[in-house]
Amino acid sequence: MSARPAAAAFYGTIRLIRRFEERCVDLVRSGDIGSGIHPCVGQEGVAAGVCAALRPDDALLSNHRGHGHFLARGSDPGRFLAELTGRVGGVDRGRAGSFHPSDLSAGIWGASGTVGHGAAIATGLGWALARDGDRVAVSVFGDGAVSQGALLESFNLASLWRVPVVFVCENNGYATTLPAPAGIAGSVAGRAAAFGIPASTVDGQDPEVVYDAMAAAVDRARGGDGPSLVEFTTYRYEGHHTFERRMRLAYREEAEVARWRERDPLAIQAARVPPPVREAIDAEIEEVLDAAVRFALESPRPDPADAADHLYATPVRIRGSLFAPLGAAAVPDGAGPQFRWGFSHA
Amino acid sequence: MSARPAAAAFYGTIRLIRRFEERCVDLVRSGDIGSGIHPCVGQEGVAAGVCAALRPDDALLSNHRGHGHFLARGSDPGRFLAELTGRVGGVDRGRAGSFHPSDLSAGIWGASGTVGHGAAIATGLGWALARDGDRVAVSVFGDGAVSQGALLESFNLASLWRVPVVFVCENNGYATTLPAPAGIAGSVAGRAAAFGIPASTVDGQDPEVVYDAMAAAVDRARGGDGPSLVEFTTYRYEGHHTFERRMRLAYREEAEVARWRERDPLAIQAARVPPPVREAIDAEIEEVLDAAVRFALESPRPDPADAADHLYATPVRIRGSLFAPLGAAAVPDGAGPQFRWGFSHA
Amino acid sequence: MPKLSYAKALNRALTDEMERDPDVFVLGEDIRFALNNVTTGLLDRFPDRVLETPLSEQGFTNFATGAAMGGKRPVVEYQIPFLLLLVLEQIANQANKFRLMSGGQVKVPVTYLLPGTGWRPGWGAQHSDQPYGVFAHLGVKTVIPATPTDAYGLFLSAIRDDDPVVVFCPMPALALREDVSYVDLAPIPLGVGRVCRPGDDVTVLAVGHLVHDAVAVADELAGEVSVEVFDPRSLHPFDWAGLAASVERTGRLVVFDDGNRFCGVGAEVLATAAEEMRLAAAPKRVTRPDAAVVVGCAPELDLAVQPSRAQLVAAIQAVVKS
Amino acid sequence: MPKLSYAKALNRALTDEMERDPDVFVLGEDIRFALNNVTTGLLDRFPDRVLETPLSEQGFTNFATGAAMGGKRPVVEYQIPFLLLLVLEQIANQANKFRLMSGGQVKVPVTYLLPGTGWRPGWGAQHSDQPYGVFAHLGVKTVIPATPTDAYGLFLSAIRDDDPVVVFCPMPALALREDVSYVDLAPIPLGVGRVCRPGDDVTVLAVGHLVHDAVAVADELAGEVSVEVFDPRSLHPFDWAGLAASVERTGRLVVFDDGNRFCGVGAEVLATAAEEMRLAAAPKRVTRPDAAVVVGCAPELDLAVQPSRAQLVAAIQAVVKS
Ligand SMILES: Cc1ncc(C[n+]2csc(CCOP(=O)(O)OP(=O)(O)O)c2C)c(N)n1
Ligand SMILES: Cc1ncc(C[n+]2csc(CCOP(=O)(O)OP(=O)(O)O)c2C)c(N)n1
Ligand SMILES: [Mg+2]
Ligand SMILES: [Mg+2]
Repeated sequence: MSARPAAAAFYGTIRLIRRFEERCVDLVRSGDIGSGIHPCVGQEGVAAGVCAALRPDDALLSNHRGHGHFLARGSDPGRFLAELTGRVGGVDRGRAGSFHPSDLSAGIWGASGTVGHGAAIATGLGWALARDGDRVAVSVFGDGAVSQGALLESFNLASLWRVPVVFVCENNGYATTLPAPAGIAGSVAGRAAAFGIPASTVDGQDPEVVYDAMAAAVDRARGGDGPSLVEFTTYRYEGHHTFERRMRLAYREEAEVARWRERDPLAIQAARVPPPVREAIDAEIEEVLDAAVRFALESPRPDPADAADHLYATPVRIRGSLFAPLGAAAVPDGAGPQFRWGFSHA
Repeated sequence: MSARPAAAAFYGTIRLIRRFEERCVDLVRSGDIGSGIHPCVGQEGVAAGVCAALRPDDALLSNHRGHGHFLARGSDPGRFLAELTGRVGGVDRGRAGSFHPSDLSAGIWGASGTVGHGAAIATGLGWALARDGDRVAVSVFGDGAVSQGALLESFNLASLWRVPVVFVCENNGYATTLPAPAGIAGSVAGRAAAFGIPASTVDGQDPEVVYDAMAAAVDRARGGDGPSLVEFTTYRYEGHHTFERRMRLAYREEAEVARWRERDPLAIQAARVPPPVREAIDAEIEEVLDAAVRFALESPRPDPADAADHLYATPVRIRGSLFAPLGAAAVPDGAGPQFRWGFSHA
Repeated sequence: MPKLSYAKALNRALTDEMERDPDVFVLGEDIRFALNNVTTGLLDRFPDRVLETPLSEQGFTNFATGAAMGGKRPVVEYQIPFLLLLVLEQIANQANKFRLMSGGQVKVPVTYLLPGTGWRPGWGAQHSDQPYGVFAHLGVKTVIPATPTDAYGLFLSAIRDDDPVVVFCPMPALALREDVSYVDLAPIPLGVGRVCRPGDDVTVLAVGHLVHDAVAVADELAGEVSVEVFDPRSLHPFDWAGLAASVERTGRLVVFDDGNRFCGVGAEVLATAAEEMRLAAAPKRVTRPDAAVVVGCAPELDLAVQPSRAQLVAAIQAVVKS
Repeated sequence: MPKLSYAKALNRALTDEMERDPDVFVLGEDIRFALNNVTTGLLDRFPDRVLETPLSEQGFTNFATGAAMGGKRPVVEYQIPFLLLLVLEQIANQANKFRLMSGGQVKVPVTYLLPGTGWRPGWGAQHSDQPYGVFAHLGVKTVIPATPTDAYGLFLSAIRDDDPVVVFCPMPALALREDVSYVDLAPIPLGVGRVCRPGDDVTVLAVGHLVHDAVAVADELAGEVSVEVFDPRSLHPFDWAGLAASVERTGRLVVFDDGNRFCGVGAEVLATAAEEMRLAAAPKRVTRPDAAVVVGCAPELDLAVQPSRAQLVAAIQAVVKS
């Protein structure tokens, strides 16, 4: 097992994610991030601990609430933000946005929008990587994902074939508005265990606890002992998606949010770092984020003529002309700003 | 709990199914049952015990190896056989064949060809029936089905919503050629238990043991205590499908088959019935089956002009003319008899 | 007269029908909180007929099939277009075949509602599909209302229909509003199209939200060419007689469809016209390109692969000239 | 020269490619025992590249996506046509979009093989679908070889292609045999059709096993009308230039396609012809009807909804006369 990183390193990661998400909310408000985002504020301890336990060449599949995973794995904040704002300088050249990004240079192989389906993709990836070395694959998903049959199928495959994959469940208590107990008969860990997969439930608010549990699971996978699942109990302080800032959804009590705020991963980790060190880190992060925002907003928007690029690796001719001018688009009048960025559900 | 039927009743059901399947094999050979069949020979004890525990108005969803369920629930052997031979006198007017039949008059609501998917259909059916009374739904599936995500999703729904449904797994040790342990990490019963569903594993070769376990599960459902799963261990003496009679598939040892033949449900139940009673039953069954075969083969074949009948309950106009003459069909020469009835997999 | 929004029309149709028929119930994700504005108020009025589901689309689609066979009329709401691809097998190979396979013994009256098909700006490539052509191809009854009035009437008819019906509601249409008197709302039969704007020189068959764009283009071109806009409203069944009557008069045809070009609705309409109708000029399609995947998060790229008014103008002009 | 069967050609292509490229592996149900004759002999030769799967089609389809992203070339075998509908979302919305969504960072070279698409006599309504049009509509590369030689060459190219490709093998074609010298077997590029039989009066575009019926009909009508038979071989990409060249000469077009009529491949071909090609007579489609569900277990009913030679004869005669 690799040595646990210094407390300051975890603090820096959590702080970076927290501030990144806050900047994103500003950019959602200004209209620069068109999708809105699924903020991971409150869950940063999981991202920090999980990713610190990985080797740079290990492979992670993220999900819709994945900004933290990218930053914790070292994705460049500028290029990542350029992606969220739909710019050609983005990690995916502006083809992914916030919902489906990947950054192979940081070991993140994608984020399927189909909740739960990344688990089997990660299983296949882990199987492939293991044939040529000792890399490990990780699939991160929420509590909502464990009711998706395709995810349960991947538990079976991973267990039967002893695939070096770690299933990470970020149980933040809700799938959009659905409380976990109303969606999950039995338990998250119990579902993995039923497939013969070692499973544990661990505090997700303390990054060092997260790290220790994750490091053990990764070691197990790398050592050839097959898959495991770690369920991290955590909480999101924000709504499911930034659209909740415009809606009143009474699915949880303010008191509950307040209770979880008392176990804020940022505060937990801050307490372990001397104030002057923290201040230096904080300052550096603001500089990094200022530069990231600048980089993103200065990066050019894609050229409509390139709309069919990257559709195929071995290109084929596509009939039907691409249409260039943005202004003349077929958007009915009156659909207005709600239409512009959608008002439905991620 | 209703009283357990007399031993002779179970014997009669098992004997009827056994002989029906044997007649079917003859009809497959003669080309009258075009699909071939998935014989349930060796598993009749499960069908007999499970169906005896149901009220006539309870609803059962069957699967591809379902002939036993139909006969055990009292489907008319003549009309059922007419279905297998594709005649208008069939329980489904010749629209179902052996793979997808239903017979509502006998409480069998269908048999989805999509392995495992009947479980959620039965769950919805059970939910609907429970709103208007105390009928119970039953889903029967094999060991192969428990690796299908959609089935596992139905465990979750049934448990969350306390649906009066009984999941019956006929674990005959193989999904086609795949041994159950190679397909199932963990266990069948353990998968249901993970969703909070009471689950047990029971000897499927003794119909009276089957009955007792099933009656308890049905009582539970009818009493409002929600779903349960009963896994019956059993064995098929024949191949997966009659096509195996033409292929050599070395996926199981003859010695294994022989071991299971020692626990033949027909013999187990015969031992409980006085020989003269048995003989009378046997004779009656042969008469019933003779009549059934006659009825089936005398029933007219469907009229091609009716090919679009029953497509919709509220019909719509379908363009594209139906083509009548059978002889001129677009079947390439040389494709021959193999093509005629398929040589691939159910 | 009150302004009725499209989303409100869906809500009203469902409420009215649940009121009228106790067998109707609704299931889906986050419907207690009516994230899509379709189920607003239903939990209070019909607490035991609003089934909040976990993320188990295949499971609850099959569940609806079973409930329908058991005498209920489920309405299933899906949050995103791709979810209809995820449950395609359950709809097209199961729900839609049980009646046939039972030789008419059972019926399966399920309504599948997608309040938001097509491009969702910002939401990425996996959230911007237009899969209606797939369902029509496979023989599943498919409707796509363009206006609030039609949304009400077609949704109602879908619920009352004894077969599975998929109701596609285009994302850009959801916020549309219309002056309607509630008393005028009524069921609209499946398979009956509508001439939205009469004209003499060319028929534009437009699908879903593009109906409004087609009308706008027709108005814009009014001095130059007289455009008739025809909205089929339901794709399967399809109002071939209605289209034929229009083309009979205009002799020219353009299809305006947000689906992919290859094997799309535009293909079907042009093919049928080529076989059966007399055309004075070669017809045209304005659609998404072949094989289109809308990137979904860069409007420049997204709009480039969706049919535009400018393309429609060009197509009309080309067809009228030739 | 040896007689090569279609099924054997598939087996040979896979064996050759696994020999050549250690990244190729195969997964599916009952493939150790080669129930479909495609994987015969592979377990012995490549014991660690034959993955026998449980009944978890969505799981193992996603698994293949991941393995492909990780540098492998999975070939996934499916037992029944409807299973491709069951995994449509995993193929069309996931495997086929990852390259785009990653801005070109990953490739997903998966081959999906269906050795037995279309009617399976006796097997019922759920086992007799022809869903190739759906994949082409959604932009997934789609091939449908008609002959053993093409089966070898197209399957090989599919495996080597860097994108997801679905290979549909028509049930009635699997037993066909052809005189082929093994040394002549070679990859056949996607998107290149073939004139199977030259002719002057009318082009019959036939898909899959119907190619053989079309040739038989053409021979039968030889005295009366000169029929050219064109086999596109791959549906997406499609050899539009090849078809145009044929129609250019004949001026007449009939499509012979076992898919459903509405939004099927026949629709696409007729639509494109109507838009772009000069036709001397209205074209025709001979297809399954709209919305067809093949009952699948009563040959009288089944054949009634599949395109027939007699219908093709009638269509050719009608097109030539007008
Ligand atoms: C299969 C599927 N069903 C539904 C959705 C819509 N959706 C997106 S996120 C989400 C909730 C997911 O909850 P959870 O897995 O707990 O993750 P969290 O958002 O809490 O991080 C839903 C329902 C989807 N994207 N995919
Ligand atoms: C979802 C699905 N996958 C594969 C098949 C093909 N198939 C039909 S039966 C069968 C084996 C089923 O095994 P099991 O569930 O154990 O039932 P048994 O045949 O042993 O009774 C398979 C693979 C199918 N019909 N549906
Ligand atoms: Mg959650
Ligand atoms: Mg079995």
